Amino acid sequence: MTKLDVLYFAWVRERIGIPREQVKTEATTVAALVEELKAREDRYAAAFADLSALRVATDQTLTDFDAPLSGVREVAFFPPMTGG
Amino acid sequence: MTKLDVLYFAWVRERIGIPREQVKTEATTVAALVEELKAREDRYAAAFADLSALRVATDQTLTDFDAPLSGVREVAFFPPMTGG
Amino acid sequence: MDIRVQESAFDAGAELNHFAARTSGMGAVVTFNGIVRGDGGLTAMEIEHYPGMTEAALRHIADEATARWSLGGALVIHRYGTLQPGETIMMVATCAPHRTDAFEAAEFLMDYLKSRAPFWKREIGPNGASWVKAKDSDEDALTRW
Amino acid sequence: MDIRVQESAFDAGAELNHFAARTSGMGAVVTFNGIVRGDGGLTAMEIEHYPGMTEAALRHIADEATARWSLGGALVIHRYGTLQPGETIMMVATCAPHRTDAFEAAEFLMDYLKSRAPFWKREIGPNGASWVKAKDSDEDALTRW
Repeated sequence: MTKLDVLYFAWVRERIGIPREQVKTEATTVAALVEELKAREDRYAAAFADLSALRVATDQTLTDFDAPLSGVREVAFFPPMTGG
Repeated sequence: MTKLDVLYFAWVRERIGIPREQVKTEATTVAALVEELKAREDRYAAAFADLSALRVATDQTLTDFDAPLSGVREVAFFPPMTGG
Repeated sequence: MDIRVQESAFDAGAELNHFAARTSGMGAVVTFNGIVRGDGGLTAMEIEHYPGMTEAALRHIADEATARWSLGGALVIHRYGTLQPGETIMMVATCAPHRTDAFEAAEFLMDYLKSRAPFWKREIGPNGASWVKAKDSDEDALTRW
Repeated sequence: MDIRVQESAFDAGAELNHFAARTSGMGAVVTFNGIVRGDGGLTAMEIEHYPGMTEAALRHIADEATARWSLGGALVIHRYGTLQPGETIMMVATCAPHRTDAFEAAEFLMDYLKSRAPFWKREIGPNGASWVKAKDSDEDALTRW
């Protein structure tokens, strides 16, 4: 069991309803974590319905959904960025 | 016989020794005018020795040495421009 | 290198003068300034970001620019929070001995900042609020570097 | 479109702020600022120009930029006379709804201004004065447009 800080931004945050939470998980990849979250409640299932519309960062570095979670403390989910 | 204002800039001006003069000429092209000027004195011959190092404008528009002089009031000779 | 992520407004002109003075002898200074557009009845723009990651991502992008072009310096300022039409959202400045380097590095910074720095824009208009969608062209812009 | 050829110094930062305010709603503002370099012991730079033709040439170049890109405005300020190291020689600003247009138009203005506007620079250094030579690369830069 690992404890992760999971963060949500922009419409992902709005859809899930909170900006961050602590998650206890045995998932070893981001994708597995997403599956666990989707199984929880409809609002998670809705937010993660289309992964191609999402980006993920582990410990504040962009990565992909196959990325391993070993040693990771913070995972963030958000839509494609629109700065500038 | 036409009367032209002939202007010199940068090192062309320095070599010829004056910034502008009025020239009476029967030259019908810039190239013919250059030949007339070169025949005048060494300082003109020196300034116009290498035409590839020079640019010319007639009535304040860049042109080339083949350009006609009919209707032209002002001819300017100068090196390649170095603004910016 | 000067990276700032801030809620407060800044004076782009003063930043340009400061940047140019600090890096004098460099010849070429290029700035990009992003301003909240007022078209489509936009009344405000909200910018969300990911504190911590934002600064790291911007620093990484600026390091990359410094490694690829011969720069005398680089500046990135990006605001978050609520902005009104006409307000400056962000600014990038580069300086280099040669103009092509300054231009290319500024475009590179902008292209990466658009798609790789964790900012999200939300437009508030007469019909409510909506998140700005990322453009495919912004992602495509990265392929040229 | 705002074209100025002047001997007196100008405040690039104030010009940027003024330009951006006047063209608000445009989204993207790009500036290029040319500054007298102080390397090689340069003590001053003299800039000669061709009054009358200079303004016409700059206006022609700016017209061309406005025709080719979707711009909200363009500004060109170029000084002549004697300048000290660190002083701003010239400035170009463009604004457009999209950043690529603003960047491309600014580069276009600079490329043409370098080789088609009648300015000549003379560097005064420890070993006397010498006219700056035009670079082949500046002429070559025009071929991309």
